[in-house]
Amino acid sequence: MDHCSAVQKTFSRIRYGSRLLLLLFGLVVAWTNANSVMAETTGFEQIVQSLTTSKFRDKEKAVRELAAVQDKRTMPVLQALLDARLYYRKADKRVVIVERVDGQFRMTDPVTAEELGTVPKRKIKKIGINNKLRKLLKSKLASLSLEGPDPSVRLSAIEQMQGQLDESQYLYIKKLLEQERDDDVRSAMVAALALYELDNGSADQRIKAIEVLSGNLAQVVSNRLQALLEQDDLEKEVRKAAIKALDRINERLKINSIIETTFFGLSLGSVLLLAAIGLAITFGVMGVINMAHGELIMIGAYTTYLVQSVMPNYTDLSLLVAIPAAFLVSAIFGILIERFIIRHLYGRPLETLLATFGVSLILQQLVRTVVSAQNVAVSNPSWMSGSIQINAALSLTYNRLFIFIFAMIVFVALLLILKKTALGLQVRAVSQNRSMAKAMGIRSDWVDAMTFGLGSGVAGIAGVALSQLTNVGPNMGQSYIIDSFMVVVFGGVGNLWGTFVGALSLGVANKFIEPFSGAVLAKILVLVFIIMFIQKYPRGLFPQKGRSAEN
Amino acid sequence: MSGLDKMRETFRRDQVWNFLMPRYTYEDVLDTSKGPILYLEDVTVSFDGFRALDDLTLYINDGELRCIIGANGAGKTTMMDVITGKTRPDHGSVFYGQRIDLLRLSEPEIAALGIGRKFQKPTVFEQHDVLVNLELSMRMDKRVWTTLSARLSGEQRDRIDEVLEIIGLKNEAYKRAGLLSHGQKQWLEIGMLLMQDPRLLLVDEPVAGMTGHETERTAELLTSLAGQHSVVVVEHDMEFVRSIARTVTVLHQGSVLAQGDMDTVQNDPRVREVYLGD
Amino acid sequence: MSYLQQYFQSDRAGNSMLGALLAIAILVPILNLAVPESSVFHVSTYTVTLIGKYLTYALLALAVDLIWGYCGILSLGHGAFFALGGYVMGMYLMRQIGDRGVYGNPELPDFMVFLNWQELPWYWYGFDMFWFAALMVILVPGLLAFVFGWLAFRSRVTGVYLSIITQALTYALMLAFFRNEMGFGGNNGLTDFKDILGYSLQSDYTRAGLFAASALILVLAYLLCRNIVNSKLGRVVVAVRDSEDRTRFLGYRVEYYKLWLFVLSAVLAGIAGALYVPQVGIINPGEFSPLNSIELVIWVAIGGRGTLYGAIAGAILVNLSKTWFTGVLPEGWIFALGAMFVVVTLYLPRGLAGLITRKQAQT
Amino acid sequence: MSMIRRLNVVKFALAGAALSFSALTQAADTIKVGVLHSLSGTMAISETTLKDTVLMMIDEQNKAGGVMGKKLEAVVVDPASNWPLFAEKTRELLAKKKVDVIFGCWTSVSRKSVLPVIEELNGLLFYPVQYEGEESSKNVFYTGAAPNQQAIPAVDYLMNDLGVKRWVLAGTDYVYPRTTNKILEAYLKAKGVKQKDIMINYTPFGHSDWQSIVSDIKKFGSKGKKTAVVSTINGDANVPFYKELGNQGIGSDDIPVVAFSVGEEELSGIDTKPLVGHLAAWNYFQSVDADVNSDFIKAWKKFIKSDKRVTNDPMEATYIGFKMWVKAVEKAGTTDTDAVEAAMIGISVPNLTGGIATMMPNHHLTKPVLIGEIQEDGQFEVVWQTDGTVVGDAWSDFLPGSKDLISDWRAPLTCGNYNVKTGKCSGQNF
Repeated sequence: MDHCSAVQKTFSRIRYGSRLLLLLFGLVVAWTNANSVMAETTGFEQIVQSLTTSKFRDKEKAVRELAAVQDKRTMPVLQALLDARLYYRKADKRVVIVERVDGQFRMTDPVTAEELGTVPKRKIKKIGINNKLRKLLKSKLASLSLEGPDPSVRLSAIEQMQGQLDESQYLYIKKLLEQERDDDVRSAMVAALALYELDNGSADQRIKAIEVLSGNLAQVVSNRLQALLEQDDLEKEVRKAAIKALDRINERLKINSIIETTFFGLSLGSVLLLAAIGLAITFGVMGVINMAHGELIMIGAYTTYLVQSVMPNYTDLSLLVAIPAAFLVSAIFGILIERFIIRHLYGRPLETLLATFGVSLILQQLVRTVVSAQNVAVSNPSWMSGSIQINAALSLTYNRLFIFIFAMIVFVALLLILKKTALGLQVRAVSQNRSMAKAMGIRSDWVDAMTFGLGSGVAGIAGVALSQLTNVGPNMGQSYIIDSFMVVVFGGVGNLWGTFVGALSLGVANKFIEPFSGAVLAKILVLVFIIMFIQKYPRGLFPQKGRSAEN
Repeated sequence: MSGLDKMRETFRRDQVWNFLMPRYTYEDVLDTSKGPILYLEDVTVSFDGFRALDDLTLYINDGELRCIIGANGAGKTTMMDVITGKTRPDHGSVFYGQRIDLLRLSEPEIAALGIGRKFQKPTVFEQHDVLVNLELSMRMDKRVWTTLSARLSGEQRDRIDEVLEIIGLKNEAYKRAGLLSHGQKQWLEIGMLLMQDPRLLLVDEPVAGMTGHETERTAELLTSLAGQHSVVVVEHDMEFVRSIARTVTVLHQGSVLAQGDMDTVQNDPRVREVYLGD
Repeated sequence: MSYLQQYFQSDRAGNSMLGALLAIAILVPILNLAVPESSVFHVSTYTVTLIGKYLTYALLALAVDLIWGYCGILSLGHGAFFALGGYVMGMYLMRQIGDRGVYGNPELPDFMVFLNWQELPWYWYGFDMFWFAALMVILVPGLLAFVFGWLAFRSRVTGVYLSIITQALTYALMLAFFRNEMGFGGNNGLTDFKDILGYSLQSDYTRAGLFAASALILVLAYLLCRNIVNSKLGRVVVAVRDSEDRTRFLGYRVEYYKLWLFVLSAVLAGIAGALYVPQVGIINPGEFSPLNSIELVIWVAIGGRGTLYGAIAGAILVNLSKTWFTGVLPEGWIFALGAMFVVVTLYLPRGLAGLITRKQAQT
Repeated sequence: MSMIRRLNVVKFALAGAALSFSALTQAADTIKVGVLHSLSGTMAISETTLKDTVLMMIDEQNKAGGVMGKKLEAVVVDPASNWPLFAEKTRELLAKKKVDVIFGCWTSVSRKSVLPVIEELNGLLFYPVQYEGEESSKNVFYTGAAPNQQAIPAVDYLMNDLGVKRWVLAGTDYVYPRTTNKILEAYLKAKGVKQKDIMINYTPFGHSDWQSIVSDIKKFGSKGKKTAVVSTINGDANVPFYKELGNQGIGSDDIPVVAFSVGEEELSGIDTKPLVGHLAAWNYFQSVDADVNSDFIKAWKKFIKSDKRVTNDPMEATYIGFKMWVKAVEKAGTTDTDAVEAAMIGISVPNLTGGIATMMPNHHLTKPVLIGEIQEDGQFEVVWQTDGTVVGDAWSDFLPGSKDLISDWRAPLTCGNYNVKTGKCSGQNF
């Protein structure tokens, strides 16, 4: 629990949305306590009431009017509207802010802050918004929160407004800049001001503005500079400065895009690694071609789903619970498969392929029958959503980042298990010489079951990670099985490092080809590459060497 | 390699082009006029840094029966692998007669030139009858198309019977090879070797798993082959080696430790140290 | 039980299978065309197309058995050769439509018209002639198999590695054929065929003809394969399966033997595909799916690899039960199919053919 | 051995004959309805729902006394997402099981596979999914949307109401997206959109790694002009696509995505939080407030015995198709294909959004077009809809190959692809 909340804390930093809510809540409370009588109550009330119209155009007008009134009550109303918490009572059309409590709705009057009791859903109706309104609301809320206490809120507000300032806002920000303490917010403000000056200032001001902006990677900056260059009557010096600034930006963007593509590639590679590493154990170490590997991944993903449905209120925590759970469930399935089927087929690798193919069909249909043929929804915990902003042009998504780190951890853990533990030693012994190992008193039956369980459990863990990226459905296993085999074979059977290098390099290669060829062709090219590579190196990237391996 | 070098290499006078190499008549190209039929010079093979063969130099004379002994890991099997083309050395040269560079040839080409090999672990076609095993081993054109239409001639059939007689499997001719005893498999493999009608036989541990009587017969057979054929025998069984050997070579850590007749070798202090010291 | 005896037995079973095939090649069309529908002996057109399809699958299984059962090359990409043969035939059938497509364009197939292709791609030339298409049915899969096999066998890619790269091959081809830019109709593939050699594909007579052709070609292929496996070449191939090294040290160029057999097998698979397409009326990239190729290996395993009649029986049996199960147990048939794969692998390692020989050995 | 085998073959043939014979005798008592939806394989995910819908409709109809006093009997088969199997199963349904009508297919390729068989055996197929058009068969009734009933109104909405200037046309690489995007591209250009403001991207089926493409879309959309994505991305690829959009911080207010293949059912498998505000264009939403709709939803939840299951557009299309068929059979007084076909044209039944659907002479329906925004509960909120209904157009006016084609199955034309320029009716299979 503690660990989880710590994680949550760390990542709530960027999630300014929730902070904003908190802030608003504080505002509401403060305002209620003040209990002041507003002179303009009637005007405000009327505008709020006009939100109940079904025409979006009228709603838009009401929002603009609300934002224009200098009233502390505006922000909660707009925020509630944005969050789909603004309703009206069907009976008297009174606008209310609601809060969901045990399936019921607790209503508060946005005008008087009066508590209006709790009602079921059918008594009230939501005030719907559309995209255009949503956008308007966000920008209005942004400018309303420019003076808020939280720097991250102010920062995002400024970023919202960049490039869209009118004169009054320009002056307003200029004034705010003097009192602003936070460096990030300050530089964002400076950039916003410069962007305004770029369009409206004198030649000197423009050149100065270009200088300010020349290192700025925000897309709006290069757009504006580009637009500036398209003007015919531009002063020479300004043009020169603009071209220079644009070049510099483009150069930095290029580096950024290489970093980004590498990240994409590593991320794809880590997904491949997770999917394949379990196979590297069952296939590489034990020589079992487990076609049901994909289904074990699927079982891991469904376990995640089940864990989430058991603890619906702890999404953030559920994923951490799901990891061991998925490992166990998939491992148990794996051990069952080993005990009942594969055990009888050792030394006949191609026949394990056939039998496990049958198992994979059965498992798929089992899920279809027991759960449903439809995909199931696995939600992302808050700390897996969103992205970390490296700079204005480069952001890395958290889920990919975590999955990459997670894949590395799993890999290292497996490496340690195989290298440092008694089980690992026995596994290697059995895989090298079964009868000798038996003679040495190793219970090879037990080792087989455990190894297969380990490989299957890792597949389950991969399922947890994949549930965060893609569909969880009966077919999900099939989309990974072929890729996984390619990775293991490319890397060299029986070598975890081969799988590691193979997965990451195939991922990166794929992502670097993709921009030129499109996603489909990139995949085809990678496959053709693997085919050619195996011709040249018939035992993969890291072949097992020595005399014994050749017979 | 420059173009000129390449051309020079191609038109070297002391070798035969691959395409001119006859498929199953090697007698014309094999030149043993200088004595040795097999030249291994400075052959080095390493696996992951471990030197299985270390500058091995060895000559086998035409018609000789040579025994090679050595501890496990001395490089005996690797040497066979190099001669038969299974393993390519890091450097060194291997010549068959004076003109044929074995390092440029593949296993089937080497086999077609009359080098036969018996594996350490008896390797026969277990799903085939004894008869078929011998038929497949017979010296003849082994290209795909000729094989497709090949029929046994009377002569060939006689030859098979002859070999069946020699290896004592006449009654098992229609038995599946997989059902033979270990010793019988050893014999069958020797028989397959005979069917190939090779000039040079490489025999890896021929008497492992044989009864005393069988061992004796094997010794007889191998000695009778020498003269017309050159025979290289790798063996652990000292009694057996003593019974057949004229010249013995001792391999140690990938190179020749000692060479000579059995007594000389046995009295060599270095050999004693290696064999008895630990 | 000796090897030759076993051959004899396989011959006996094979002969009865040949007899059965010839019988249905003649009987089924007659029962379909000449016997009135009300008679109990009438064979419906549905049954004709169904069995016709099975026969092409049987030919495909035979091709797989030839290389897997006898030479030990487990190809997980044989569906690719089948699909290529099918596409070649599909292209011929597409060209036969001429200006009878929905857009009435005499030059371009319909799918090209509505995706704005301006002219016929060069690789579609010649497919309006049957002899050219027939040649291509052999050449396209054959050449692909030759190039692929030449590279793979020369570098001695074996076992699991070979299986996986054949799988990569068919997977890559599937992705490629899904692309609309390739000019093969993308996901929809080729369909809406009208006639073959001037005979309408909708007519029962054409169907009966195709059916008879499939059965006859299967018989011929069977005889061809049997001659090969019974020849010395067949014995060399089995030797390669059991001990590749030994064979090589006996002086056989193992890679050539493998290559030769692989190409032959691919050509047989291509012919099967070419016969399949006019009977089912559609060819699309789904046929390249790696899962299809795995499934067809399983037909052979169930029938009994290493026996030619086993492969044929396996293909027909699995598909028959699939048809039956999908009708009787629409929701649960996959359980039955999956269980069948598991049980056969576990308890009948030599497939159903193994069961038969065992029984014969007992009596 | 050989005897047994030969006997078996004969037996099999006999059994087949016997079965078809018994089917003939049975046909008198019930009316057979074939259900041709995949229950296994990749398409099972979407198609099982439609199978259940047909079963529910049959159940209800039987409770209401059947059709013409006869009970309806469902014949369910599983074509297993295998396209050639669709053709085989169609033949089985028509020739062996002697069904009077078939409800089935989802993908275009399955329909194309079925088409020759259904035309040859003169059967009836009701196809309930939105598709690319470019087809009008005598034997098929298309109760889903044609491109002009979904794609074009959606683009109009984006252009006029949201002021979109730059367009990303993203789709899965198969015929429906290809054709739809061709139509949209032509349409956008006709509206004055420049080529550089249109980005077209195709991905393979089940594409799961959207990082690069979403990053490209993000860059494309940040050029200062309002940008929208028109998505014809198929089923399974959608979840990772939307997740990636959400994670890379692209909200619906920055770059809205309007999808043609994402409905309530697809959303039920997604965590919808990051999707809120994105759009979909359909002819039906579960959230539409109409009495007939709430009855339908109630009946569905009862039938499927789950409160969580949702309804969607193809279900409505199945519903309309089924009601129309019942009405046409009663009008014709027989289940004979030709009579029912003739009776179908002009039949009107209430749709589930409170309007009326009418079968047009080109075998397509009149439909209202609705645009909805995704809500957090996985439902859509209608933000725009056409004033009346739109007539489905089998042959698009925006494709050079098909703009001269029309379809009218009434006499005297009786042709699905009549070329008004050449006056020819091409490509008919009967």
